[in-house]
This record gives sequence, structure tokens and C-alpha cells, in this order.
Amino acid sequence: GRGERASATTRDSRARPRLAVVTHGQASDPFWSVVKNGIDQAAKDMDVTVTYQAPQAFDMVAMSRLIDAEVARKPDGLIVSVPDPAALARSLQAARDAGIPILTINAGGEEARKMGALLHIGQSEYDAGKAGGERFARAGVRRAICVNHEVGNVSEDERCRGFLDALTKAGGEGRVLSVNAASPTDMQQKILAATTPEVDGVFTLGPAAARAALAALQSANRLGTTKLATFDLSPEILAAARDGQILFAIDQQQYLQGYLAVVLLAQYAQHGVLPAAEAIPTGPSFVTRENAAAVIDASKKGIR
Amino acid sequence: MSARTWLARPELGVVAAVVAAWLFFAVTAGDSGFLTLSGTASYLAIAAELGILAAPVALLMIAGEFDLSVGSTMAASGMTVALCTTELGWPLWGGIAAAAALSACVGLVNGLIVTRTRLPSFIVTLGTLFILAGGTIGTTRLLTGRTQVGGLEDAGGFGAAQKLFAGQIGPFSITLLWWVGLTALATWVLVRTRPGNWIFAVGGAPDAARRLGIPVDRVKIVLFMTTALAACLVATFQTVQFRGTDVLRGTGKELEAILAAVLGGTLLTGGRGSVVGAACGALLFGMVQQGIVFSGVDSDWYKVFLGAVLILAVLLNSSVQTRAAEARR
Amino acid sequence: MSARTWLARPELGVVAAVVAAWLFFAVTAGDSGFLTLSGTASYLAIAAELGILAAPVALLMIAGEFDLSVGSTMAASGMTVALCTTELGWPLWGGIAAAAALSACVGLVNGLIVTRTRLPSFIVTLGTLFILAGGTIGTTRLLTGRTQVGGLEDAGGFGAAQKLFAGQIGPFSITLLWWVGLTALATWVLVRTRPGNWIFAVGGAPDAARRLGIPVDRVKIVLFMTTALAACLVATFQTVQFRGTDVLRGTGKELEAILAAVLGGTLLTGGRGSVVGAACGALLFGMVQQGIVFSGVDSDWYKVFLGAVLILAVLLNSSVQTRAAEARR
Amino acid sequence: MRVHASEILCVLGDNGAGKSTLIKTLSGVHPPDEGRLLVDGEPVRFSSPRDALARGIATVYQDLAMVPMLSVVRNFFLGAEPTRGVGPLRRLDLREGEVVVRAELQRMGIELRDLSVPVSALSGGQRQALAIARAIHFGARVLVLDEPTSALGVKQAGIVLRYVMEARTRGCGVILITHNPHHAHMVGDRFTLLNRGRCEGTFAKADITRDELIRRMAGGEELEQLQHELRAS
Amino acid sequence: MRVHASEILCVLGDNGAGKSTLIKTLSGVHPPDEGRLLVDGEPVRFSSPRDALARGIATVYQDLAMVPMLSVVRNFFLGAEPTRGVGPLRRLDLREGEVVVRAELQRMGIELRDLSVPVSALSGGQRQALAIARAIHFGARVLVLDEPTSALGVKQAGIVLRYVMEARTRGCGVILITHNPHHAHMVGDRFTLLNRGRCEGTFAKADITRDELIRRMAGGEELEQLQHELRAS
Ligand SMILES: Nc1ncnc2c1ncn2[C@@H]1O[C@H](COP(=O)(O)OP(=O)(O)OP(=O)(O)O)[C@@H](O)[C@H]1O
Ligand SMILES: Nc1ncnc2c1ncn2[C@@H]1O[C@H](COP(=O)(O)OP(=O)(O)OP(=O)(O)O)[C@@H](O)[C@H]1O
Ligand SMILES: [Mg+2]
Ligand SMILES: [Mg+2]
Repeated sequence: GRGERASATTRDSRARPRLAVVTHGQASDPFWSVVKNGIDQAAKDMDVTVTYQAPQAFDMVAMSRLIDAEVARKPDGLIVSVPDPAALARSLQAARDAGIPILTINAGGEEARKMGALLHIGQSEYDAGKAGGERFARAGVRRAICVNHEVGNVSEDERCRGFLDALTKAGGEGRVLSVNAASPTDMQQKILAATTPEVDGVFTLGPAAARAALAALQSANRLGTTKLATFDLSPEILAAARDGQILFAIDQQQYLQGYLAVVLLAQYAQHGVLPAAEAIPTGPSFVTRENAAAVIDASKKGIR
Repeated sequence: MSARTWLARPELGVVAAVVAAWLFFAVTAGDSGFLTLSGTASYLAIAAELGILAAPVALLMIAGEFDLSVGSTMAASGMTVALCTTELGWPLWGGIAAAAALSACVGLVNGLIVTRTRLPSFIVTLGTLFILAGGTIGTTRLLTGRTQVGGLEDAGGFGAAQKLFAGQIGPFSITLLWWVGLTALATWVLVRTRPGNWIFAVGGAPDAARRLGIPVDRVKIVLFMTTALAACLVATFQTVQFRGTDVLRGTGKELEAILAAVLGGTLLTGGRGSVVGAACGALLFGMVQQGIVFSGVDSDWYKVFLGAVLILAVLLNSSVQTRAAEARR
Repeated sequence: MSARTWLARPELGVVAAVVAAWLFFAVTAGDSGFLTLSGTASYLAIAAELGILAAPVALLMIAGEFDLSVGSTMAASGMTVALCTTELGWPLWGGIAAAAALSACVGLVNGLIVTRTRLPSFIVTLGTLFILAGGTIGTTRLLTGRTQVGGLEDAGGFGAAQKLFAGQIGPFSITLLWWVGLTALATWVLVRTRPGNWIFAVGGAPDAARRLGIPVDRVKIVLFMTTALAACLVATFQTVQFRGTDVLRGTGKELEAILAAVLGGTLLTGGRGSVVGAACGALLFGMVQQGIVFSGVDSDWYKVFLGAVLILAVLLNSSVQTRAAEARR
Repeated sequence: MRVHASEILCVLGDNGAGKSTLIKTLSGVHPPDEGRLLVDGEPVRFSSPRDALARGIATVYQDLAMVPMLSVVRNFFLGAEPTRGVGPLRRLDLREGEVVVRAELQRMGIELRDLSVPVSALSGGQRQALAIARAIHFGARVLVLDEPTSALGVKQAGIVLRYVMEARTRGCGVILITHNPHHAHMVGDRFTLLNRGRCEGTFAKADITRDELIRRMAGGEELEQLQHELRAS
Repeated sequence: MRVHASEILCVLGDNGAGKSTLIKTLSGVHPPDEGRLLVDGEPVRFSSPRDALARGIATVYQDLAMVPMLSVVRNFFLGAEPTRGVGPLRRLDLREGEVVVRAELQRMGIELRDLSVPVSALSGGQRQALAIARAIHFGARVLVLDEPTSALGVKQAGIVLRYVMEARTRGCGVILITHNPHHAHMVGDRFTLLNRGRCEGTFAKADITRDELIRRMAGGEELEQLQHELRAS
């Protein structure tokens, strides 16, 4: 895939490059909201135009059509997340045929690079979930539930899969609980119902679900006894981590995924330079009682 | 009321379905907490919120209209409360008042467009659904750079609001009281007052209603506004209880509310229905949802059970009604 | 046809709305690729798939019933194709046949339950929506441990299937041809054959239809089956084109199809509608969806524009129809 | 065309002549394209049936304007419900209503066991009687009746005619549409003939004989020939 | 109760007596609770109106059984559409249909400019005439008419009665429900009286005079008193 690098150098004369971002995360998703903040900041810093598109639900067909539309608009670079390489292969191929350089963020990795992506910035959701499971096992959790608020979305599925695999390997067991992300009451009551006495760990995949899990454990008077951990950050979650109510929060610094992708692709579009790496891992990192307080401010600004 | 009148009530079927669902889960999930006080409180909490939405939605459906913007009105009003308090520093009550004003406007606009243009309310409110959902996302991101807003507990008046909107009575949520009160009120309005009579007429035979001098448009507009205000109330419950909100809040609630109303015997085409039925429909839906979790069904198969129990419940519902109709003859 | 007959057509309004939307985006997004061949192809591809769903959905709605299980039928049949070929090693055509058989059964069951029990189809098909969606997730997870299945290109017969279901004609997708053909067929059936006449009667006055000896139940069952088969066809397009599928494929398509039908002048209460109108509704929706992307609106505000353009389109639609009705007098 | 107080005006015309459409214009359902509507000599423009009702003009429509799923009592009082209590506690007084409806229906010769059944369970004639009873109950100044007796038995039809005349003696103006020339001639004071949307003249009762009226309604000699045929067979 | 070929049976009764319900049972809309239905002497059980139609029993219902949003032609042929072509190419023959409908309506004395307008745009009488024309066109062996003339003008009512008699001469059995004793006595061969759901006897035309019939339909002396009153006023 390095063949295009030389051809792209011809673009450096253009005044203001335009980059297109297409991801599978909806505008309403708190995780992707932070990615977008990184993108917007980088666009400002690098003085490039960036458009951000995402389907209204986890929908690979819609996403491929968004890529098609962006390719028709001929941007100077394309940043995509690739949760289903097979489904997006055709659209990515079209982008490559049109000579548009591609970076992948968040999801994609190896397979997308085979299809011609230059570089991947992000982390494997499976590995992150696995790291979380291992930490849970070390904390003595034997029976846990993984709260999935979007069954069928590959990122969430992979997180749970990694988590459960790690837990099982350590001799524990777990089950997936599916909840409705749009209703905190629903989430709280379902988590409450599923947290039977023998359950000693709850693992959520996002801050909203973590907030509902906190409320559920609080109402059952099990805040210290049942371990709670989550993916992704929010100020409330960090406060809870600082107070020891949450064991840890997995952070993949998705702000960097957006920021770095725009910076690197803008540099590449203007000057044809790119790091000589195949992937830049942005996570996982763990926020715990020790370092939570330091992160709260950044989270309030939508950076973590 | 005589036995004959009881048999004629449209709620009979859904009540039977509720009892059957309760028995079913008492048997299959009784030992995992479904029967405990806190288990009962947990499905009642879900049913209460849905029921508060379902009551005005049922009235609106009896009057022959839909409101698909209920869910995004919830998102918008919850976010209004949160943004007014955390970003503008207003006291909580100010935020709630602003949210109520906003949702009343949404209902008014829905009602005005539907009655003035005679467009199907399905489409009009789908339009407002999109506009409100998008507006909530856009505004929140613009002001905070995030999609979740928390920290409501620092706002003025939070303590009182928490008692009123998110308090507990023993293991039960205070929303239960609101639910019972609002259901009683809506039932009284529907069957015992003039506007209630008009609601039936507006949905059952709009032309006849207009010819008899009933202010058809006004009835519909008021109902749209009531529905939006109920959405605002439920959003307030959630925002106060969880001390914050996010832009997704309420997504899909419009369909759940319609489902509860239809389960309770309200006709999709208007002209017939009952608020008590809608409340039972909400109870049934909440109990089934929660009961499946209690019975420990693998979440991969969760929806299969939800669908199957739903169909069984309506089958029971309709067969009870048919029997009752036969017994009455 | 005379000018008077043209003015009487229910599609007039939606055609005007399509033209207006095209002009709007040609002006606002013309320089960013909306007018190019590939830009046109991109919204036509969306419209084609939606249109193929909207045609039978419109027929079903004219006959007075809804089908909310369209989306999850798509997920189930797409996954059937994928699992049969990748897990069982069947040739692709075998998988497609199995998916068609499955969806025909789904339609049959929907139709049988609705006609036998007289339950509202809204509830029945909501039940099958849940059951199918859950069943697809559960089965896929059980067999593969994942929610995505890919690798269809290795199945026997893939080349021929790809030509038929996912080929290109210049920049345009072959689904366009299917869309035009199926729309023409459905229109012909609706306005020029006996069953078409019956569809109108079944939705417009079911009691009268029954008294005149029309097999009301059979008409409805066949329409439910047709709708499910159309869902299967679209799922096949997508599965072949994207060489795999996931369990969420098709989610929400049922509402989009109903929206397209209503945009095209089909009554939600049954008895009136047009297939050509539904096709125009699908075109309008596809054009608006994709046009907003071309005009570079930030995704935070995407839905606001979608809702606003939708309401404007229906307003134009209805005002054109009112004018036409006046001009006719 | 005018109707005075204490007078019965019969509107006659072929099927599809535009009688029902005329009625709907009078009672505010359709706005008139042209022409003026005078009430008490002053021109009015009803923007809705509500305005007409407020002026004391009650109408029995040919399709009866009933809500099929509502009960008999509720239909009777629809739009003018009797209430009890004050302020926010104002509520329907259904018991009072039942008494009134039962009395009014009995006066029309209709006995109903249960007034809480939906109107859709009534026979065509019972429904019509209910609509007429309602109009008579609320028709303060002008009563407009579109084929009120079409589904009624001989007895009930007679009762309706008696009511119409009673209304006249009470000082009410009545506009009556009927296809029964016997009925028309029996009660009408003046007759307006309508044909394909245009008025073909108005006659006072003194100016037209019953047979002339029948001939006009039936389209002249055709009827005689028919009666002849019928007798012969 | 029986109807022979070439005979007109009139069913008479008060409003709400159960006439329409009886009719619906005969034509397969409701299954009978008790009693038997004999066609050509053999007991039948219609599970749907389709069965009745297949036996050549065509019905005009009191509510006409029309689809308001469909055109006149399509309503006329609903359930028995004329087609052209074979196999999968079989399609409606609307042009042929229009010719038939226009002819049938003209024979009823109804002129319609445009047969493609929806039935909801027709007047009450035009709609009724259409329903009758349809039944006559398709009624092969038994014709059941529930108050066919209620919304019709004198002329159209006469035409309908002539048709009824024509059907009799064609060998058809006719069951006619009407509230008009003049019409009933003019055409009926036998008369069945219904009261509150039970049959009160059947009379041949020879056994009952017209005045006796009117008295029975109107509930005895009340009518005389009424007519007296009406004359007096
Ligand atoms: N045999 C019966 N037993 C019990 N109830 C009956 C019977 N026949 C009719 N009814 C009831 O009587 C009511 C009126 O019946 P129906 O409509 O047949 O009256 P009708 O004779 O046609 O009156 P109209 O002349 O006013 O049209 C209906 O509610 C029906 O259910
Ligand atoms: N003044 C008019 N100008 C044009 N069209 C008219 C006029 N009046 C009525 N029409 C049309 O004639 C048709 C039948 O009218 P309407 O229902 O008033 O007839 P009617 O006299 O009540 O007949 P019936 O005695 O059969 O009930 C309607 O389609 C109506 O639109
Ligand atoms: Mg009329
Ligand atoms: Mg009758």
C-alpha cells in the first residue's frame, strides 16, 4: 500500500486540504463524541477542512454508502473506522481507485491495511476487554455480568467477548446482559435484577451504563462488595473512581485517535510524510482510584 | 357495577394477561427474586415511567393521532434541564420550567401542523422526532463538546426536586404515585368530562364531530401538548434521579408507549381505548421485560422471549375478550 | 391521459417534492458531487433498496395492515444466506433458497396470526420483529460466536449471483433495474388485475369486501408473504454485494418503508395508495438522506436537516395536491 | 329560497340534484362558492357547523352524523353535554342525560333496553330516530332535516311528521327534504324544486296540488305509465 | 318462512324488529344460532357470503356494502370482475365494465357523467341505485333487498319496483324489506311480519287487504289517529 505515497506529494501545492472522516459511531455516542472533539481540534490546529459522517445506527450498508458519497466528493484524504472489513471492502477499494489516501482509526487494523490503508490508530476492542477481564480476575471476581447496551454493534460485542474470555480463562464465569441504552431506569432495574447474590462483578461498556450500574448497586447496598468497572470515561465516572466506587475505567484515549489521524493525514496530504509504523496503539490505559482525580478536568472538556 | 358491565370492559383482556404473566414469572423466576419486594419495585419502576407516557399517548390515539416525537421530546427536555442548570447556572426549578415550556411548544407545533395541514401525524411527528433529536445532539455538543451532561446535584433546589421526582417510598419509587395519580386523572377526564367525550368523537367520527360543533382541532392540539408535557415529566424524573442526562435518552419510547396503549385495547385507528388499559399495558410490558431478566434467559435470546411472551399475552387478551363478549350475549 | 386525470393522480404531490428536493440539493451541493454520475448513483442505490421494500409495504398498507417485521426479516434472511454458505458449505443458491423459504414462512405466520385472531398487525408483527431479531442474534452467536459473518465470495455460484444481485451497469447498481421492474409489476397488479381491486376493497371497507365474497384473509396473507419475500430479496442484494452480513442488518427499515409509502400518498388507515407514489417516496427519502451528506452538513446537525426537509417535502406535497384538487373543479 | 319562522319548507329534487349539498352549505359544513346566507335578515358566513348551531340551526344529516363506537346517550348530547359541578370538577351528568334521552326516544316510539350500548348496535331506523330526537331537542330556531324518515316504519315516520308540525307551531322554521310526496304535501307550506344544482322555483302550498307535486317529483308522465304497469301486473 | 322461485316475499316489521339481522343470516354474514336454511330443499350452512353468492343469492344490504374510496365501476363488479387475457396476463377489463355499468344505471334512471369517480362522491340515492343495479345484475336465483328504495326519489323507486317484478317474471325469488306499505302491497305476493326477532305469521296477498297491511305495519289504530291529526292541522 505504500505505492501511492509518492503520487500524493503532488497535492502539497493545494492551499487547504479537505479530509473526510467516516466512522461507525453515531453523533450521539459519548465515545465518538470525544473522537470528534479530537478531529475538530486537529482541523483547527492544522488549518484543514474536515467533514465527519456516521450512520444513524450501527449499519455497515449505510456506512459504505457514506464512504461512496465522500469518495464522489474527492477529498484529499479519508479517515475511516472499519468494524467489518468484508462489508466495507468495496467502498474502500473505490476510494483507493480514486487515489484517495486512507487512514483507519479505532477499528480495522490488520485487515484494513491489507486493503490499502496506510496506518491504523487505535486499539483492539477485544484486547481491551481482555485486559479488563484480567484485572477483574486479579481483583478476585469470580462471577460477573458484562452489560452490553448495543447488542450487534461489533465493538461492544468484542469488548464483552474479550472480557468473558479472560474471566473464563482465570477460572471465573460470566454472562452478557443486554440493556436499552436510551433508558437509564431500564438499565438500572435490569442490572439490579441480574445482580443475583452470587454475582460479584459488573462490567459496563460505557459511562451511561456505568452510571445506571452505580445506582443499581447503591440501591441494593452492594457498592463496595460487588466490583464495578467500565469502558470509557465521563466526569461522574471519574469522580466515582476517585471515591473508590468504581474499580477502574478503561480508557483508550480516543481523542488521540481523532486528533492524530487528522494531523498525520493532513501532513501526508500536504507533504507526503507519514510515520514508518503500521499502527499506533492509543490504549488501553486504566484509570483507577490513584489517577482519577487528575483526569476529571480533561474529561469535562471532552478530551478524555 | 354488575358482572355484565365488568365483562364488557375493554381492560379485561389485558388484566388477564398481566395476571398470567405474573404467574408465569412467579413460577419460572420466583426463586431468583421476581417475587421479592425489591423485585416487584424494579418492574413497577419501569412500568411507572412507561405508564405516564402511555396515558396521554392513549388519549391521543383515541383521538385518531400518533405522536412519534415522544422519545426525542424526552431527550430534548432532559437536556434542557441539565444544560440550564450546569451551563447557565440556573436553579433546578428554572431548568424544569424551561423544559416544560419547550415541550409545550413542541406539542403545540405538532398539533398546529397536523390540524392546519391535515397531514398524517405519523409523518409530521416523525419530522419533529428527527429535528428534536438532531437539535439536542447539535446543541449539547456545541455547548459542552460532549453528549452526556452530569453534575445536577450542585444545582439550587436539587434536594426538594429529588424528593418529589426521585424519592423512594420504602423500596418503591415515588414515580409509582405519579403514575397512579395521573392515570386516575386521565381516566376521569376521558370518561367523566365533556372533553373526554369529545376525544372519543374526534377519533371515532371526525366529520360527525365537526358537524356537531366539537372543536376538533383544539382537542387534538391540547392532546399533543399533554403528550409532550408527559414526556417532559418522565425526562425530569430520569434527569433528577441520575443527576444528568445524555442525548440518547428516550429513544424508542414512542413505540413502547404506543405498544402499551394498544396492548391495553386502544385502537390504532382511533375512537376506542382506555387509560386504565394503557396502564395495564405498561405494567405488562415492564413485567415481561424485567421478568425475562429475572428468569436468567441468555441475553442473546432475550428478544425471542420478549416477542413470544408479547404475542402470547395479546392472544390471551383477545381470547378473553371474545369469551367475555360471548358470555354477555 | 388528459390533464384532468393527471391532476387527479395521488403521486403528483410527491413528484413535485422530488423535483424540489433535487433542485435544492443541486443548488446547495451541486459543486460537491451531488450532480455527478457517481453521486446520482449513490442516492439511487439507497432509493432502489428502499423502493423494493416500499412497494409491497404500500400494498399491505392499502389492504389495511402493517408489517413491522420487515427489518428483522432482512436480518434473518441475510444471515440465513451467510450461515448456509459459510457454516454448512452450501452453494450460494441453496442459501438464497433457504432464506426465501424462511421469509415466506415468516410472512405466512404473520398473515395467519393476524387474520385468524383479528389482532392488530402492529402488535403481531412487533412480536415477530422481536422474535426474528433475537433468533438471528442467538443463532448466529451459537454457530459462530460472533455477530458478523463474511466470506461469501468462496461459496459456489457466487459469480453468477453477484452479476444478478450486485452487478453494475456503468456507475449504476443493478438493483435499480430490479426496482423499476418490481414497481411496474406491483403497479400493474394493483390497478389492472382482480387481486389489485380486492386489495383496495379489503383496506377500504373490509366488511363490504367480505360480504361481496372477496377472500379477505387470503389477500392479506399473500401480501404479508410478498412483503417478507421483498425483504429477503433486499437482504440478498446486500449480503451478496457486501459478501457477508451482520445481525443488525435492516434494523429500522420497516419504518423507512412505511415512511416512503406514506410520503407517496398511501393512507395509514388503508384503502388508498399507489405503488408509483411509494417509489417516489423512496426516491425522495434516499435523495434527502444522501443530499444532506453531499451538502456537507455536520453530522451533529444531520437529523435536524433530515426532519426539516421531510416536513417541507410533505407540506409541498399536500399543497400541490390541494391546488390540483381545486384546479380540477 | 327562504324559510320563515313557523313554516315548513320542503326541498324536492331528483337523486343527486344537490339537496344534501345545499343542506351542508346551510349548516356550515361547506363554505358557499357564491350566494349569500341571511339569518334574521343579516348576512352571515358560517365558518363551521359550530357557528350554525350557535345560531340555533340544528341539522339531521342524511348520514346522521353519529359516532358509531359511542353510546346512545353520549351521541345524543355530543357537543352539548349536560354537566354537574363547577370549575375543574365539572363533569358529565350521564344519569340526567339518560332520563332525557329515554323520554325523547319514547316520544318517538322507540324503546331501548340499554342506553349505554354503542350506536353501531342499533338498527338503521333506531339510529335515524335518535338523530331526529337530538335535532328536535336542540333545534331552537331552525330545524333542517335531510330525508329524516327514509329508514323509518310507518308509525315512526308519522311520529316524526307530527314532531315537525309541532316544531312549526312552536315558532321554529323547518327545512325538510324528503322523497315521499305524500309526506311532503301533508306537512309542507312551501316547496322548492331543485334540479342538477339549480333552483327551479318555489311554490306555496296553495299554488300546487298534490298530484301536480307528485308528477313534478317523479318526472312527469313516466310515473303514470309506471303506475299503470304496476297495476296491470 | 320460504320463498319460491317467481315470487316476491315482503318482510315487514317495526324499526329494530330484526329484519336486517335476518337478512344477514340468510346471506351468510352471520351464522344462525338455531334454525335451518334450506336451498332447493337441502339444508345448507353458509360459512361466508361467498357461499351464498355462489348459490346465486345476491343481496342489497341496508348499508349498501360499498367501498367509498373505490370508483363506481370497480364497486359494481367488486368480487366478480370482468377480465381479459389468460394465465398470468389476466387483467381487468374496465372498458367492458364501464359499458355494462352505464347501461345498467341508465336503466335505473341514473345518469353519471364520470364512472371513475369514487363512490363517496355520489348522493345517497345514486349509491343505492348502484347497489340495486349490482344485485340485479348478479342475482341469479334469489334477490334479497333490504330497504332498497329508502333514499330514492319517486321515479327511481318506481323503476326499482318494476325491476323487482321483472326479476320475478324471470323466475327469480325475491325477498323485499320495505317500510312503505304502498310499495309492499303493490309488488308483494306474500308477507311475513316480524316483531322483536320473532316471526308473527305469513300471509298470502289474497288473505290480507292493503289497509289491513298498513294497519299491521303501523301498529293498529295509532295510525288512524295520527292521520286524523295530520289532516286536521
Ligand atoms: N333474533 C334476534 N334475537 C335477538 N336480537 C336480535 C334479533 N334480531 C335482531 N336483533 C337485534 O336487534 C337490533 C336491531 O336489528 P336490525 O338492525 O335487524 O333491525 P331492523 O329490523 O333492520 O330495523 P330497521 O327497520 O330500523 O332497519 C340489533 O342490535 C340486533 O342485534
Ligand atoms: N350546486 C352544485 N354544483 C355542482 N355540483 C353539485 C352541486 N350540488 C351538488 N353537487 C354534486 O352532486 C352530487 C350529489 O349531491 P347530493 O348528495 O347533494 O345529492 P342529493 O340531492 O342529496 O341526492 P339524494 O336524494 O340521492 O340524497 C355531489 O357529488 C355534489 O358534489
Ligand atoms: Mg341527499
Ligand atoms: Mg334494518
